[in-house]
Amino acid sequence: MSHSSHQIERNSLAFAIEKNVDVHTQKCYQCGKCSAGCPVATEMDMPPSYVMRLLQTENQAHDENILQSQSIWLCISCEMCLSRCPMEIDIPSMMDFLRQRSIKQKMVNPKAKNIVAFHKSFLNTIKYTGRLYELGLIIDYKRRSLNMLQDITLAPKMISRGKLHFIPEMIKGTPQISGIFKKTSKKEV
Amino acid sequence: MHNLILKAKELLENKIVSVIIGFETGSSGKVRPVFITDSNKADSLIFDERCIQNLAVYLTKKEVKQFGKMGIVATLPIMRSIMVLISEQQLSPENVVVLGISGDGEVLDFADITVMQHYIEKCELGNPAKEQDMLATLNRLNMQEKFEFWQKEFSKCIKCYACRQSCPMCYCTRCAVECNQPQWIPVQSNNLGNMEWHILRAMHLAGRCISCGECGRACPVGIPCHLLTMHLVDQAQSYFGVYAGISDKMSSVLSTYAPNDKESFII
Amino acid sequence: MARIGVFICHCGENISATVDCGRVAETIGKLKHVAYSTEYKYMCSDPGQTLIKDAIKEYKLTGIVVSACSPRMHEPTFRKAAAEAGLNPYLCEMANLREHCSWVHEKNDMTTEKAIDIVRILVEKVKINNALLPIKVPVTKTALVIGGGIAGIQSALDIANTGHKVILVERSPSIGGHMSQLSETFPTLDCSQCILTPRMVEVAQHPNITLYTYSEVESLDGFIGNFTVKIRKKARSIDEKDCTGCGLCTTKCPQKKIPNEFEEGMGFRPAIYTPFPQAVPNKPVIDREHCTYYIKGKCKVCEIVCPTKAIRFDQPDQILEIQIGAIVIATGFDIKRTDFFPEYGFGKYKDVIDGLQFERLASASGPTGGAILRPSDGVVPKNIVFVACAGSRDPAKGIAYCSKICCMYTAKHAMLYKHKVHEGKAHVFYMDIRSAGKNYDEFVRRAIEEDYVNYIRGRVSTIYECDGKLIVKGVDTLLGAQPLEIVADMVVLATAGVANSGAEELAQKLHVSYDSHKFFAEAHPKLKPVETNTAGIFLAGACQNPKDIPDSVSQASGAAVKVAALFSQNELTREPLVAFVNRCSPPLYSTCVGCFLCQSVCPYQAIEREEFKNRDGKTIKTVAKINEGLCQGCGTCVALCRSKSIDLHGYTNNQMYTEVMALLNVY
Amino acid sequence: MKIGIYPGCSLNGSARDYNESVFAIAKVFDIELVQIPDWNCCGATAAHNLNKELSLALPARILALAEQNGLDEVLVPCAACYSRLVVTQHELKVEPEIKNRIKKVIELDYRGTTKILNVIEWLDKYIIPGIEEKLVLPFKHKVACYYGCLLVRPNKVLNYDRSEDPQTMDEVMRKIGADPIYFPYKTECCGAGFSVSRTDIVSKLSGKIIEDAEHRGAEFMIVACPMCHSNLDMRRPDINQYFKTKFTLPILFVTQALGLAVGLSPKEVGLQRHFVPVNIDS
Amino acid sequence: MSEFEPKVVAFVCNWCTYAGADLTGTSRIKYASNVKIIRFPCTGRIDFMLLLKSFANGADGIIVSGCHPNDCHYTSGNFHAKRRWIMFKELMDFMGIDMNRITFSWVSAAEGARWAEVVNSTVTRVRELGPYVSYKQMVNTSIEEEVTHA
Repeated sequence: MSHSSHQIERNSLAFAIEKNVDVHTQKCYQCGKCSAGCPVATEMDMPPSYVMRLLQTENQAHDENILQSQSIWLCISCEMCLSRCPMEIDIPSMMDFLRQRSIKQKMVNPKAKNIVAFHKSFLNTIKYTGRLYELGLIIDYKRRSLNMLQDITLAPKMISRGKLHFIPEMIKGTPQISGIFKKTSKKEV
Repeated sequence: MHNLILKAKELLENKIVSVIIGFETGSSGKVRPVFITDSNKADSLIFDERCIQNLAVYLTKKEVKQFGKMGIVATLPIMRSIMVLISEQQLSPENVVVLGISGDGEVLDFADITVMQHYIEKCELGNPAKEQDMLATLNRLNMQEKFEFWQKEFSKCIKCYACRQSCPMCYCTRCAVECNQPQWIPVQSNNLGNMEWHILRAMHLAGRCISCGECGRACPVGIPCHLLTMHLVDQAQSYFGVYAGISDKMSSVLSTYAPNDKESFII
Repeated sequence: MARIGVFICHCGENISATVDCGRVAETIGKLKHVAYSTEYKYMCSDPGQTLIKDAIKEYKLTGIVVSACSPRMHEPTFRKAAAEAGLNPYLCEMANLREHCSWVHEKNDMTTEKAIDIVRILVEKVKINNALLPIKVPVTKTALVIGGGIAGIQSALDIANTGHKVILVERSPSIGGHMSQLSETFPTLDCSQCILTPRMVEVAQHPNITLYTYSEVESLDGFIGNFTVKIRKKARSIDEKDCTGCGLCTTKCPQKKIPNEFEEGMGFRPAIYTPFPQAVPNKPVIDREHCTYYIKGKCKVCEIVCPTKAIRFDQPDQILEIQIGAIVIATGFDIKRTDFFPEYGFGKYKDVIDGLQFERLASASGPTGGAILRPSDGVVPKNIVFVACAGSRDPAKGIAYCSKICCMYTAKHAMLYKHKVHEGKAHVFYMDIRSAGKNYDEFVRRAIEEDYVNYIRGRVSTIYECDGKLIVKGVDTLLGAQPLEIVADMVVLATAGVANSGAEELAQKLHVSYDSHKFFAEAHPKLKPVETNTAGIFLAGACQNPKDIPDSVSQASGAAVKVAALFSQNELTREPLVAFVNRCSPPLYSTCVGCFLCQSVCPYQAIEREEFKNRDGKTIKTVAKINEGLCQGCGTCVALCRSKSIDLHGYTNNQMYTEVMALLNVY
Repeated sequence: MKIGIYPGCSLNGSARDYNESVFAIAKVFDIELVQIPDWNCCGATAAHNLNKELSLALPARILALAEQNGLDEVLVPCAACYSRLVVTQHELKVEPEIKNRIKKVIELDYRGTTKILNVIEWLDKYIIPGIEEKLVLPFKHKVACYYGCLLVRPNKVLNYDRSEDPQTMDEVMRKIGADPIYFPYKTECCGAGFSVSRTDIVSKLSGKIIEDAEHRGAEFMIVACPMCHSNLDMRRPDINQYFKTKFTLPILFVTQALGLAVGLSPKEVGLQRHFVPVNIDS
Repeated sequence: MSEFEPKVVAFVCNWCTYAGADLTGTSRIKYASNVKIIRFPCTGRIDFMLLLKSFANGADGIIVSGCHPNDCHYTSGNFHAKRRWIMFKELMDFMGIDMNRITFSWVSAAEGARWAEVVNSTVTRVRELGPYVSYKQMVNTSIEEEVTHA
């Protein structure tokens, strides 16, 4: 807690992160341990500690760069960064927030569209059946991502091993699930 | 309300507490505090928007403590009072079970004080809206007008000390007004002494008041004395960034300091 | 009935030039209870003091006000005079007519009026003053130094050289501390043992120093000048008088596989041992935990081979009780060991070592004779990684603070490595290089510029083993935070410097405050860095926070001077102007309600809890109580106390109230 | 003995083998596993990536149903579901207000009293104590125990094993006669939910894990998470293609290895459903 | 002497401001004689009630002064005092009590000249403000009430 009366007005992404998920980016002193241990850091256009540094500048151009980055979508929520961060900065929660904000502000990086498409397809199948319907997921995902040929050989092998259902399992509480989706949808950041 | 009664019964039946401090409807239809020791009588417990008294005042009373472990129906101000009482060693956390009531009247399950603390931290801790407006109005007056306002109010004071009796934080065995060497506050009621009493009271609650407003409600002649302590609640927040009663370990504003405390009037 | 005497001093003309002293004396003389009022040219002169003394006796005065200069100047003088005349010194007050009146105002009526007011204020005050007895404290001129590292050694020698007795207590079998383990020291790279061992010998031979090694402080009672310490002298299992330190027993002991503490576990020692060849005293000790005789009941090889029959298997621990007057705490620090670091392998990789282990490797007296060989297979590492800030600045798992010494010793380690393994490659992962100190940054620059040590700014996420190599996964934050991997032969962690184990327990025994990291707390961060808040107890070295050798030695000498200053007097007089919490009869006991908010405002931990119990032994009330030995009389608790249950001798609520009233002519 | 089970979507579909082995073991040890009636998906990574409140509501419904049906203890074999359920339980415990809000969203009472067990905890508590007398075919193989992310992180919330170099699975494997190797990739990420959307990343990360285990002489890799299993097993062709090699290391669920050790047939534990052939000869 | 001469009470700590005022004297710097000093061990000891009692008994102005932050002889007494004064001042302002009549200051043992300035500026200011009429009226009516009650 700080002296509210002595604080300058802040309008940055870092401030939004502080307010919404209680992650304080100013705590970071750039040791880089998160980037050192991140399994996807080499794939990222900006490794996690670099994202932290950009946030610390509270500069609008930097904020936009972050929301348009691939990095926020490449984060796989493995939590390695958090478990090793000396300052216990909850980067995974922050990444969740950045993704939600990026969608809201329509700034999703074009290269990340597959990932967003997959998440949306995933939730979509749950919304209508209550459980994951893998075939439905794949069809919905292909429709969204337009990757028609991907994994075309995998499905038959899965079917032969009894790992893919043809008919979705509908749970009795499906209306309840739809209700949950509806009630939580307006809560998106 | 149903949940509240169930929870109270559960606590009494399992002998987790010996008494539940809560609210019931009195014979005149008015809400009044009730001390339930028998689970069969728990059905009389109520909770609605009329239940605003700060029951924490009873937690330090010998007559209530003698029952043993106490359960208390607690709205946010009561929870915060409990925090202050624990941090000032007037109440042991082992000796109290809190039946929390959320802002929208639901029963909150607190596994322990830490969870309650977590809940309190998330709540809006400032003064109630109505008082905020009154404070703003008063703050707009000039010095002379303020002085006259309070002079008029204090002229009503009959030194009954209801403000003191109703406040959970006024638990001293001997109040400073009862001190006669020197006699800080004159015994009889007069404008000067009344004002000195209210300043003394407000200063003693500085950084300890949790904005329940009980003192103002208790005053039989309607002096808005709660505005004095609530004004200091605002000040403690703006200068030191703290509210009272948000942790069982905190020290009050006036018993701690930060080397970088800011002010602008000391030359 | 009060009988007050007032003595107006002219101070030559210093006062009388502007203040009409005669009028003051006359006006004051008419006040109620003023039995005698007079003026004189120089009250502080011998005749002036005699005048006061005579008046006290003649008029049977119950209080006096000497109206002269500032009490900060002559209060002790006049209180002493009063005492000599049989009046309690605390019944003497001074009115400051010179600095606060005659010197700062023009000569006129108002100035004289003011002088009258000033005197009257003090007259009213002194009427209600209480006779107080000064707290007289004799000084036992023996110092206790706890800890025999470089700080303790320096303090002990400095105190002893002023001619006072010193008891030096060391927990381990030899003095020397961590410094004796070091190879070379920064920034000069001179050999640590070469500069330390002469000091150790000096301690052993100094006539004023009594050395108790293998001993610990058991308890401490008393206060400044008058402590009683109990020291547990653990059984060494040999007779130190008979033992010549020939070392035959240590070579013949059949139990040889005990990890050697001095070598940081990188070598072995027998069950009867001296920690290292230059140990002081050079007398062995039997480690009863590992000795075959104590475990199985037979062996006694040492007893058989000892030429002087000095072995004593049944020797008990001894408790010594010693009177001392001052204490220097010099218990030093410790470091986190490699097993503290989960991501660096929980200490299971033999070739991941800590800084002290590297010191032993680099030391000519160490297990490898000074060759840098990796512990797992004795091969010279060709690629070595140093990890700075291992556990430091890591509130999550380690410690929040900077350990201060690691930047420098890591640079030294990298340098020593490069000096010994010319073809080797040394990498240092660092956060910030903190090298403030004389010739320190130059030293670090030398490592980088002349020895080509590769400094990488970033932290290491994890270390793991693969094919006998260590894979170090780090990052270069100066290259856009790109991860990088180094395949190393050996890794040295510059682990966090932490408080010594047992520091907290010792602090509690000594009633000294300590911080959240269990380091001992100084009385003032700037102006009293050597004192603790407990009078008579001082700090030296890294027990306060991690420090390098020059800092430790400077502070040790500082602490020694503090002790010497204390010992320069035979008796300490402590002013009785301390706080007190009121007491009354049961069942109230005190008006204090025990909120203990006063505890947090007291800078001296002088507020204690007193419990009142009923017949069954059940606590019925807990109230505050002032420890007079610790209270310094600031009175912050008094003004804070809501129920006015605390008061301050000499500045009571009643006295201060009275002064205000007198000032405003109410009385 | 009756214990609740939350299979989650994977065990119901792509990880049927895991499901079969869990139930088969339970049968051997006379434990009745009762499915939480009408359970729904926990929301997985997708939910918390896109909508926090949803990511709490979906698991809360599952736990509420468990309470409603008197299931005090619930086994959650899928590490990902386990993580979501435990995190939700924790969040709702420390945030009574969110708890009340979520209760309204799911329209069910929720108290948060359910004890959630991951598969290792379940084995430790109910299977390992009686393993000695049932052990017929000690699993005498060098194994690499792979924990993945979600069983050990975030450690402060899960409060299970240690986050670096965990040991609980290694201990279970030792109890059935196996020899767990030193395996630094134990808790490195396999690529998780990117299986479909970024197969290249999964191939790279999973490939490294398999490479290290093979290099250290592991005969089997043991896992406790269907997502890890599908990345390491089902995605093997992609991995091999990415690494231009042919990794043959079979991936077993911990329950499959244990099932074999107590004498169940390969088919009973679902080995025929694997993509990478499993040969249990020696 | 028709001009109003205010009565000013100074509450000072022994170690800094009292010593500073001694230095003013040693330096022979002149200041208004309206002020009279009461010595406390530390600003931490100063009870806010004493300030009220000063006004109630006829003071027109008050000076409260001690060691600068970080210079407290007792380490932290002035820090505690500072917090107390912040609260006290805000309360007084809120109640319409004239805080222009109270000077809070830090004056060190080396600031002899500064002490004279603090005193002079306070006396000048209070002199301009005139007697504290409204407060004195309140006191007077209170005394009258007492008399009538008696």
